[in-house]
Amino acid sequence: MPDDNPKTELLDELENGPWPSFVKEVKLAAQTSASAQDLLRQLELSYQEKKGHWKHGGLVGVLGYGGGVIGRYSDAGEQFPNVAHFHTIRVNQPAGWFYTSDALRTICDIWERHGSGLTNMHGSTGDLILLGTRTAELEPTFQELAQAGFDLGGSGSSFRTPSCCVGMARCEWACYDAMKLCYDLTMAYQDEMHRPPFPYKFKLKCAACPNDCVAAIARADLSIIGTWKDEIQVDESAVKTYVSSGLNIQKDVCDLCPTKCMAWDGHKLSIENHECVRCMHCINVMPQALRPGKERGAVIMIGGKAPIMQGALLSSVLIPFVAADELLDTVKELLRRIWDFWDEYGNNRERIGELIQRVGLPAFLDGIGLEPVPEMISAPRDNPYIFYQARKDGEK
Amino acid sequence: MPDDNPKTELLDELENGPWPSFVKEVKLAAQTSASAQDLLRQLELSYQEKKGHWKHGGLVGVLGYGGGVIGRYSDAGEQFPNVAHFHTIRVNQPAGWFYTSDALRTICDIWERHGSGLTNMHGSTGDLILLGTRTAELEPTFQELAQAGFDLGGSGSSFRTPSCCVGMARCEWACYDAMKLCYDLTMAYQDEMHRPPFPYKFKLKCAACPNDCVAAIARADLSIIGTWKDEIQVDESAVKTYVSSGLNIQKDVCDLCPTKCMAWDGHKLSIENHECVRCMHCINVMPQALRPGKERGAVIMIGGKAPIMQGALLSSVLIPFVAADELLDTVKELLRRIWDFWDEYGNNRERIGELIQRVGLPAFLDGIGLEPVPEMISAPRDNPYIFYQARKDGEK
Amino acid sequence: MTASAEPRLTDIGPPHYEKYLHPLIKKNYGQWRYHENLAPGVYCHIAESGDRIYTVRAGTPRLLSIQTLRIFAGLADKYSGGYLRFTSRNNLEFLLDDPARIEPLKRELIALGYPVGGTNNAISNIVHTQGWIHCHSSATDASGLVKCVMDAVYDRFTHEDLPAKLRIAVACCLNMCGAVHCSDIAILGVHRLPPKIQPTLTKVCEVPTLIAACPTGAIRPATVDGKNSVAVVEQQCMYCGNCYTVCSAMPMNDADNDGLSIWVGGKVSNARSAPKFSKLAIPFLPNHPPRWPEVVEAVVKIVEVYAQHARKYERVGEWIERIGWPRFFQLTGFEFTRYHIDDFKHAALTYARSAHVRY
Amino acid sequence: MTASAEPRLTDIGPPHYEKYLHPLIKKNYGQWRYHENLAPGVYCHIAESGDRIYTVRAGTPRLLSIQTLRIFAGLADKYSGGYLRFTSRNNLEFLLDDPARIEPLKRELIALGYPVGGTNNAISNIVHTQGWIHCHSSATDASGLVKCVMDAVYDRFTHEDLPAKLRIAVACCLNMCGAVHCSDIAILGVHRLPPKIQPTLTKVCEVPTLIAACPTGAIRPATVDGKNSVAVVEQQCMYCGNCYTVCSAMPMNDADNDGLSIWVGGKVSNARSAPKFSKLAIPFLPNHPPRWPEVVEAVVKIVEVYAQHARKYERVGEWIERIGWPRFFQLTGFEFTRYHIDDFKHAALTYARSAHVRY
Amino acid sequence: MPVFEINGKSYEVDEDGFLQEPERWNHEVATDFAGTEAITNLTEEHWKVIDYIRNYYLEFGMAPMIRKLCKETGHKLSEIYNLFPSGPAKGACKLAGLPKPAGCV
Amino acid sequence: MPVFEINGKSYEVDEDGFLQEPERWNHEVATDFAGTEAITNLTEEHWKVIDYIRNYYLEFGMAPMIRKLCKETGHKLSEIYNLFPSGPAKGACKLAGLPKPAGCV
Ligand code: SRM
Ligand code: SRM
Ligand code: SRM
Ligand code: SRM
Ligand code: SF4
Ligand code: SF4
Ligand code: SF4
Ligand code: SF4
Ligand code: SF4
Ligand code: SF4
Ligand code: SF4
Ligand code: SF4
Repeated sequence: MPDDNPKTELLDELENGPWPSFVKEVKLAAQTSASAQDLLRQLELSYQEKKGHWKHGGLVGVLGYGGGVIGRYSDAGEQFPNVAHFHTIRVNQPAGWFYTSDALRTICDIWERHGSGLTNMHGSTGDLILLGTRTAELEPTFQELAQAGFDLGGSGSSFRTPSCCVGMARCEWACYDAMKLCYDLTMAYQDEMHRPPFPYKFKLKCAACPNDCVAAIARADLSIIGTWKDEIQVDESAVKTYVSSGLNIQKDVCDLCPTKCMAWDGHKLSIENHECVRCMHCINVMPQALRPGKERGAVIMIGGKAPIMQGALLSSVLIPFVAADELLDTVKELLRRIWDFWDEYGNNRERIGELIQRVGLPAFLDGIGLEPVPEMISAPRDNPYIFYQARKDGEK
Repeated sequence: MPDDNPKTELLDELENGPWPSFVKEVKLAAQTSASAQDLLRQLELSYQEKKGHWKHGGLVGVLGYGGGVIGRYSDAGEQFPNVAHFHTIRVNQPAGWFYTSDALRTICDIWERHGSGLTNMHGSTGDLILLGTRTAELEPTFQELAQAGFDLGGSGSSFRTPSCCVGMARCEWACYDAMKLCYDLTMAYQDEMHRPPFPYKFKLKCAACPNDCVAAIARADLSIIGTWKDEIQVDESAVKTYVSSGLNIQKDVCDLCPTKCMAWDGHKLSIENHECVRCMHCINVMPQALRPGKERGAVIMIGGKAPIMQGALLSSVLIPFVAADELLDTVKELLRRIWDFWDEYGNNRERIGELIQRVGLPAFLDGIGLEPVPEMISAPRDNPYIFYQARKDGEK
Repeated sequence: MTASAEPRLTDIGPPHYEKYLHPLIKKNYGQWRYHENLAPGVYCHIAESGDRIYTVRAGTPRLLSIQTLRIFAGLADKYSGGYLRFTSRNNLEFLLDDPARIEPLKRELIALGYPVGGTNNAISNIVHTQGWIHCHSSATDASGLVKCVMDAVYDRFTHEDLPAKLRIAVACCLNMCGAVHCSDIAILGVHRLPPKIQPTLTKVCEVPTLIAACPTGAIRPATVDGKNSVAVVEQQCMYCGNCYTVCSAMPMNDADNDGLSIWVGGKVSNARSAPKFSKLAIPFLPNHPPRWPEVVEAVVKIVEVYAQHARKYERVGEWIERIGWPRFFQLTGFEFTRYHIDDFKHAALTYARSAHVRY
Repeated sequence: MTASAEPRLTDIGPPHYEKYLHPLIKKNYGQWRYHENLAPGVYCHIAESGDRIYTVRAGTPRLLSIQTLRIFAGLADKYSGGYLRFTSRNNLEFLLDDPARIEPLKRELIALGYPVGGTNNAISNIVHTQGWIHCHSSATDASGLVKCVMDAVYDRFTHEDLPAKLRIAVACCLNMCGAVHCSDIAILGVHRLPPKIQPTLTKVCEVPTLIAACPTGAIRPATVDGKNSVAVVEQQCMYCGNCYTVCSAMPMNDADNDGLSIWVGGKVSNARSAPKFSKLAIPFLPNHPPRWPEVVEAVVKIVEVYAQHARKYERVGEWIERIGWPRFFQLTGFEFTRYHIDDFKHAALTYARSAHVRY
Repeated sequence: MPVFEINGKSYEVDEDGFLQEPERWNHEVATDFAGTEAITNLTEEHWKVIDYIRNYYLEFGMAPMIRKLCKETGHKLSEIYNLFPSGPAKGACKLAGLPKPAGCV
Repeated sequence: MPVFEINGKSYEVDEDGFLQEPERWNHEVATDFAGTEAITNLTEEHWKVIDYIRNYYLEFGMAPMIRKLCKETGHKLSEIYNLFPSGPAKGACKLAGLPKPAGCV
């Protein structure tokens, strides 16, 4: 181990203050890792110069896989030879980010042998990220991980590592088993995850209720958002308990219901369930009194993404309701059709949401064989530019 | 007068039913007008064939004017020689569409001498429309109208005939004198109205309060919508009278206030005026109790139009408030700048609203020398594609 | 014909409105205090001075003969001191200072066939356009449709029993002369075939203008007989007719394929909610003159469902936003089709971008 | 290093989550009845069976060394039977069956420097990205910004006294890895100069891909030394960096011109209102490591104004929609500039299209 | 198709009197049409406008926009109306032998 | 710039070993690079893929999209990974002498 301690005046400042410090973490790693030391040094330089020092992404990986590793080289490799290569390995996290202490230690041990000793718990997509190693270490790291039961996640134009909320494991509102669905889909598409087959990345996230604790709607090409079809389950006496312990049910619940479909007459809460849009607010406020209905499943939404390149998209409704026990089959069939269409018509680096924008939702629905339903839209078109389908002359 | 009565089996059906019949009107005119007779015949043919019989618009007019007449020829001129030419004359209506019986009769007499005897009271833009005459009659009709104090309205790429709501003439909510402003602007831009100088049409409408009884927001390139800046005037006792005569003030007023800035405690109506968006609803419901404030003027909005060609536009806020007595000058100065910009940058057949869309509102504001204010937008941008203005290297 | 004897007059502008104002209006101009709705079609404005002006409103077909205008003039002389006006929706208004004349005027109007009403929460007159009466672009006849629809909703004009104002408009082509795009209910004439390019094109049209006129870029330059002409990529054409507007050699009219679409939920007032565009309710109904039964039935259906389900003060669009579009289609029984889903420029913003779903 | 001795394994997927579930969770899986918030960072889920699982949540910097991970593992062994998890916002959660262990665990976490909190109406951990730690595109450092901002709003993590949840995100470039575009407050690294085309371009880049990558069409084909290359129309460039993503010869980083923008009012939950995008609050603040005082000040300002003015349950975006954007700018004192007005594709839909104005 | 006859010549025109045989145009044709647009005598100023429009049309296939016409000929719009009482579109373009312009001039 | 040396020849490459001298490429170069991508022997099947990619690149200036590659060479994606263990982008494109592809194959 090199023993000259990096000089990091600017970074040292970030060890002050109450929030846990990432600088402290890098320094900890630097006790046993030369690359963590050089990382500190290079980062200090970036702080001085207000400029990053990484070169444009590399293309490295493990045999038989087309993704799972983000190649990275320093543009100051001579100055900081231990981060001249500093590739990141994306490890597919266990669904719900549950671990045992042993599992964590196993990962630590492998990473101590092969990399910088730094991790992200977790990456924004959901992967467990092993931050920084050399090309030669990739294959050994990968195989040791595999022996320990871990595999790589996605990168590039692949099916990206799906993620899910904690769902049934520890949440009373889960309308379907998000962790199981996430796991099953991950297993079903190992090939698509590891050998990028698509025009661009494809992300999938499972949130077991409309609170969407995994931000699926904003970030996933396919979002599976739990919901229910029947009536909110009400425990009258618990409602009264909330009220008597100070909840202003009119103001804090009824008035904030987006469709105003709840009424409180001072004694009884009534809900016009067919007006309820399943927003969760009332349930969130009174978890002990209200619960999602019993006929549970999910709404399937499509097309969420960040701004590049035609602007960010929020996901939009594709199937308004799929019963919980039909989710796996339905999603698989749906993915097959969506990917076929995308494969056929998608441009290079065009996310599915952008493709739908480009060809129009009606054409996309035709392509994947879904009937249009009004739940897919917030309102019908307001422009009269209708592509009436071709009629032959004389025909009606 | 030709005396063979047109056979109009299909049209005759439209003399039945309680609503006043336009067919009856054409038949009335046909009593004295050969062209009205042929119009009936041609229209009957259209009803049989489900197809119009007018040729693509003509280019006819009166000397010294580039607009005010819509040229029209029949494609069945041999069959219906009296509508072979059937041009329409747009006569600039008096502001607010007020007439005396004499004025109406004067028009009728002129039109009896020179045209079909048919009119539209009024066209959608607001003109008094004289429906159908021959090219040779245009100039004499025009001059007789002029002698009677009437002039032509706009057509083509001109300043179109402005129109306004009844405003101060008969409405308690008028926040500025819409009829006067409409008249003054009409007089100020006679040249722009009669000699098309623009890339495309430019419409202006004056509504003296946000009820917008002249649909300005949807149809005018420049809309002047009356509003007030200070507090709604409240007559407490009148409020109580409404309530005691059965108005459910909570449900019908407070709950429908878009910003919920009104509260009724059973005795007193309180308004958080700085939250009020001047929607008019509460005032509409209780005209005897509530009135617009005393500091009156208008919000100036820009860009409304029908769908051709980039889709319909609703007008958007350009100046959030102009005091009533500054309106004429402000609008004139504004029009000068807007038209200069449009002249410089507008494409052929590009409405001002579409130009703003194309170059972006910030560039347009720069061009006309207005500062951006947040009232112009419903929300700031959500995409990060910001055209930061040019900085030289090194500069901050 | 004497006009030519006089010196030629131009740019004199419209007559000054003051000349046409009832003396009571001139006196109380800008000094009105409030108004009362006395009966359908009749209202009274009370001035700060205590003066009262009474308005009687009657429906007209807008297309009026000079014969009828003279009758109106006569009525004005008889009842309102010769003062009358038209409204922004082509209704006729008599301005009376004597309330005793209201009933006689009403009776005479009704006897002449001009219904009194259209005020307050009524269906007012239909804003409309030229149609086969005068326009080259029209896919239908506007006046005829108006007559048929108003016959069917006549009682809604003479009564004020709707939840709120309901404004109908008709336009005979996508140019939408009028305010079809912001109406509670709109009837819009549509073409459904691409333009049929005529051989005269090279003589009568400006090719670059024509190409620029197509919103979807369906018109491409082409050479015909060695001359600059155009071709239409038919799949890209959505039949807007803008090419025809700029070039007579691109006619669109087609008896079998022209027809009507129905739109709902627009408004222009700022009352309560912001102004809204009308949204597609029915993509296509056939042109069936003289009575257009399918169109009339559809409009009546919307009006009745709205009257039954909307809350007080709720305009059509506000009502639908509250209950949601799926319910609108359920209640009316209208079919939801691919055409309802926007696929023009801002389409993606009309997709349902939340998990808010009603079941 | 023994891995190579074993047969090569591929496509085994992640470990099955069941292996890592606390026995009480396995037993009550899908059978939770409700939850209670016991204290900031501590909650309890009660199962139909009556079983209770206690969660203690602690903040982490996300970037964790194996040294620290081993400490966490040790804590789990000591307090929670070895079971722990991470949240979707990079917090750490220990799962306890014995409420008596909550306080000792909290104490030990706090002593180690890991604050307990982030639940309920708190500011939770900041979702963020790589920054200068690992990414080539970054206009700033993500981890550093997070540290500075969390130091400043620390009490808002350990207390739950905001009107509603407040979610902050940082992304170091316009790719927005994370959920910056839908956050209550977002800090976004921005470039402000066009890419500087490198001579190596013709060797290292696919020119057609590069041209297609520009959202505004600012990249045009050009011939350089007889080879296919590109030129950038600088007025059309809005510095998104997508060209650099596909072509290393178009670097964007620039010490003087890179910096931060601040966005507000986004959300992803469907609670009450639909999910929303974040909107621009401050177009540019300078990059001032190591403490970014301007950024910290701006975020604190937003948080404090929000805390003071919003109603209970109102997320930042819901609050601003209620009071209107003009008031937001007044209350925060942020300047409203031309940059706030959208001028990208759907810009016109963000204009104020009604006469609804507050004064 | 209507025909416009003058001085023993006849021209194919549309209903509005616009020449339908673009290839036949020359200054003589313009002079023939002048009377239909209330012009008694074509001056140099007229020719400047006519030739500008004609050349623009030959180059771009359309009539120039009004602001361009004014800028390039140095005339104010009112002056153009003085020269061509029926206006630039109906008057000047007709004399320049253009098809009926689509709303530009 | 790094250099890749083999059999006495040396090639300019980037960090990931992609050839930076496009004009030098020929089958021999491909053979030289094969070893770096865990390929011992270039078969006809390999050449089919390499040549297709190379020709596509020469025509369009970019690597083909993966679905096109599979369609045109008749290989399933898994077969391409069998031929080129480091995958179509890193393996096949490198042997075909392309610059590092931008996310397509
Ligand atoms: C590591 C990670 C950020 C982090 O610190 O957590 C990350 C890092 C990068 N992202 Fe990302 N993205 C990461 C999650 C995201 C997310 C969030 C998510 O997946 O939920 C998004 C927004 C959602 C989305 O996909 O739309 C995201 C949107 C992008 C984009 C823009 C995509 C778009 O369509 O707008 C790019 C650009 C691209 O793909 O070329 C990108 C590209 C990149 C690249 C590969 C840089 C590049 O230009 O090629 C970054 C590599 C950084 C490095 O050197 O390590 N990254 N990226 C996240 C992945 C970790 C993981 O696997 O768990
Ligand atoms: C642990 C976690 C799920 C996971 O699988 O990791 C989680 C867990 C819970 N969430 Fe969440 N949410 C979690 C991320 C989210 C996210 C995603 C995000 O922040 O990126 C969201 C969407 C945020 C947004 O809209 O921007 C989210 C929106 C909610 C909401 C809706 C809040 C709202 O009013 O908009 C609730 C309901 C509530 O809090 O009343 C909720 C409620 C809950 C409950 C109470 C559910 C339950 O009954 O167990 C859980 C405890 C929450 C708490 O922190 O008080 N959770 N929750 C995530 C913790 C993140 C963290 O460490 O802070
Ligand atoms: C007569 C009138 C309809 C009516 O029956 O009332 C009318 C009739 C025509 N309009 Fe209009 N428009 C009439 C008011 C409108 C309005 C309403 C308004 O002005 O408030 C609009 C919508 C508002 C707007 O301007 O955006 C309107 C939007 C159009 C358009 C589409 C403009 C656009 O930018 O989308 C065209 C097409 C064009 O300009 O080339 C058009 C074109 C036409 C033409 C000239 C046909 C054409 O293709 O050139 C029509 C002549 C019909 C005829 O033969 O008489 N007309 N037109 C209205 C004028 C009467 C008057 O002067 O009072
Ligand atoms: C006469 C007229 C103005 C004119 O200069 O001609 C007029 C006159 C009045 N309008 Fe209006 N409006 C007139 C067209 C409009 C229009 C324009 C249109 O329909 O094309 C609108 C916008 C309609 C829309 O949003 O689509 C309009 C939206 C209103 C509103 C707002 C209604 C709402 O809740 O959205 C009010 C307030 C109310 O009725 O409570 C109003 C109120 C009034 C009042 C009560 C104002 C007053 O105090 O005098 C007048 C009597 C209205 C009545 O009919 O009961 N007026 N009013 C127009 C009569 C048209 C007709 O014959 O039917
Ligand atoms: S998304 Fe719903 S089910 Fe999942 S953890 Fe959040 S609140 Fe629970
Ligand atoms: S879930 Fe939402 S929409 Fe449904 S009743 Fe509760 S608050 Fe209202
Ligand atoms: S717009 Fe306002 S002021 Fe004008 S008539 Fe209508 S209600 Fe009265
Ligand atoms: S005018 Fe509208 S916004 Fe203002 S208080 Fe009345 S109802 Fe509310
Ligand atoms: S809507 Fe179309 S067809 Fe009807 S008058 Fe206007 S331009 Fe003519
Ligand atoms: S009808 Fe409209 S879409 Fe079709 S070719 Fe003509 S301009 Fe283009
Ligand atoms: S946001 Fe940009 S700079 Fe930051 S990690 Fe993602 S791609 Fe890299
Ligand atoms: S930074 Fe973005 S806008 Fe500028 S040239 Fe590159 S891709 Fe185009």
